[in-house]
Amino acid sequence: MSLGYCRPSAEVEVVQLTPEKIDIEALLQGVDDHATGGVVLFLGKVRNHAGGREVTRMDYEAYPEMAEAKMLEVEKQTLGKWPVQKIALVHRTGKLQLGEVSVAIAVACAHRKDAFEACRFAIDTLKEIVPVWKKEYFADGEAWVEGVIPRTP
Amino acid sequence: MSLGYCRPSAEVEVVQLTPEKIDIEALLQGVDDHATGGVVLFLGKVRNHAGGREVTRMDYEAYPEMAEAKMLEVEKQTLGKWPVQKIALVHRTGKLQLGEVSVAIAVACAHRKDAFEACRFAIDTLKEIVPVWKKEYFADGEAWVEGVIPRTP
Amino acid sequence: MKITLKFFGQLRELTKCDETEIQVKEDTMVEDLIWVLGERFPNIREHLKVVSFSIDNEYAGKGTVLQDGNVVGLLPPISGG
Amino acid sequence: MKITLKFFGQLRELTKCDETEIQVKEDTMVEDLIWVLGERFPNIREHLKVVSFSIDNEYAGKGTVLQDGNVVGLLPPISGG
Repeated sequence: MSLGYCRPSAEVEVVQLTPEKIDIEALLQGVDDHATGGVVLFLGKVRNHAGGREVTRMDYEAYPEMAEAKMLEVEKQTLGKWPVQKIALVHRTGKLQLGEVSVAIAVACAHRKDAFEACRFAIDTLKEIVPVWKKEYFADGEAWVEGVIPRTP
Repeated sequence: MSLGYCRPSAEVEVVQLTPEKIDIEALLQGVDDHATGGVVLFLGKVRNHAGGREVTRMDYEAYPEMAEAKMLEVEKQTLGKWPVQKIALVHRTGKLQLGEVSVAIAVACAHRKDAFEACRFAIDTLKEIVPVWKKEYFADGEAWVEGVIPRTP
Repeated sequence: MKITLKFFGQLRELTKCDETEIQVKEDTMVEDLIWVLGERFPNIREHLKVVSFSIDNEYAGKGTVLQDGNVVGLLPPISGG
Repeated sequence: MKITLKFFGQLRELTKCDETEIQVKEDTMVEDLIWVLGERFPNIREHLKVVSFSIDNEYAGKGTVLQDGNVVGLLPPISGG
């Protein structure tokens, strides 16, 4: 019997920091794999409210070289904890309008349970270690979002 | 201050049983909402292995009227447990090739934790109550997938 | 009275029947169908042990009393998703 | 010796500075920068209490000794995603 569908190890596929609109179709193509039974995609979007105030738009700023290195680390940590077939992670920068996607993470696994857990771990970890900052704009002002002190090794 | 972004209640948006390729882009458009901070999309895909055997394709059969009614119930149960802004659920029927999407569930919430939990609940519940059956094709034969006795009220 | 039976998945395949109408007596319960069906389709007797039933697109307990015109689904263990 | 400082987010805005080079003595530790920076940019003193540091794109503990040519990032609490 052919065991050609077995993969020796997961692959780090995509890490990207981009000022362009995130191409979800391409991201999902990037994690396409015939050994996959479940794909979980997370999209972070610019929401029209925060802390009870109406938000009108959002700016994202990154420390680019370090952010990409830390995004890779997010993938590696995720691959170390779950049997992931493919993973892709894209974070956007610049001025975003309401409803636009700021971050997208796609995780493909043989089983859905792993895909859900791995994807959630990836976004949680991204928020803990990737150096990105966002500023909210309100009808009557603007403010840097209160962040978290990064988790360091 | 405008509270125009508050929604009185979640909406059941999309339930579809279809023999056509599932349009992910349209599904994500269907849950677009400016009050959303996080979208979780689950895709079930035809996998090339099951129980140690190589799978070559899969057929999906549904009890159409009842399946759509139960898919609606999946959404309603989900909306009853999490603060969901929008939810969309599509299940495919017919002959599917490896890598094709058999089921897609998109859940949009203000917060990502809710979106992850609600989406996972929705696919778990779908598998417990929606009358769909699948048959696996191997290089050397075929077999109906061993299912679960549906959870009934 | 008359009811419609609908077969799905493996049961449809084994009975070579998508749908059929049968006559049943008043006060027939869902669980009585197991015996009726086992007589008519001996090759699904084993499967009837784990079959679930629907009446008019809703799951029905085995003690439910059938009504004239009911559409009864014979549902093998499900495997969607 | 010379190091490069990079400012981000609110710190970049408050200092009106993206990047600058400064001279530091041998054996300067990351935590010593807090004092140096507080002198040069009094309006970020409060923020320096919660700042994290990177050296050459990796988080650095406050006790790390700086080397000539290091690129040091001043990172306010992060808020990506």
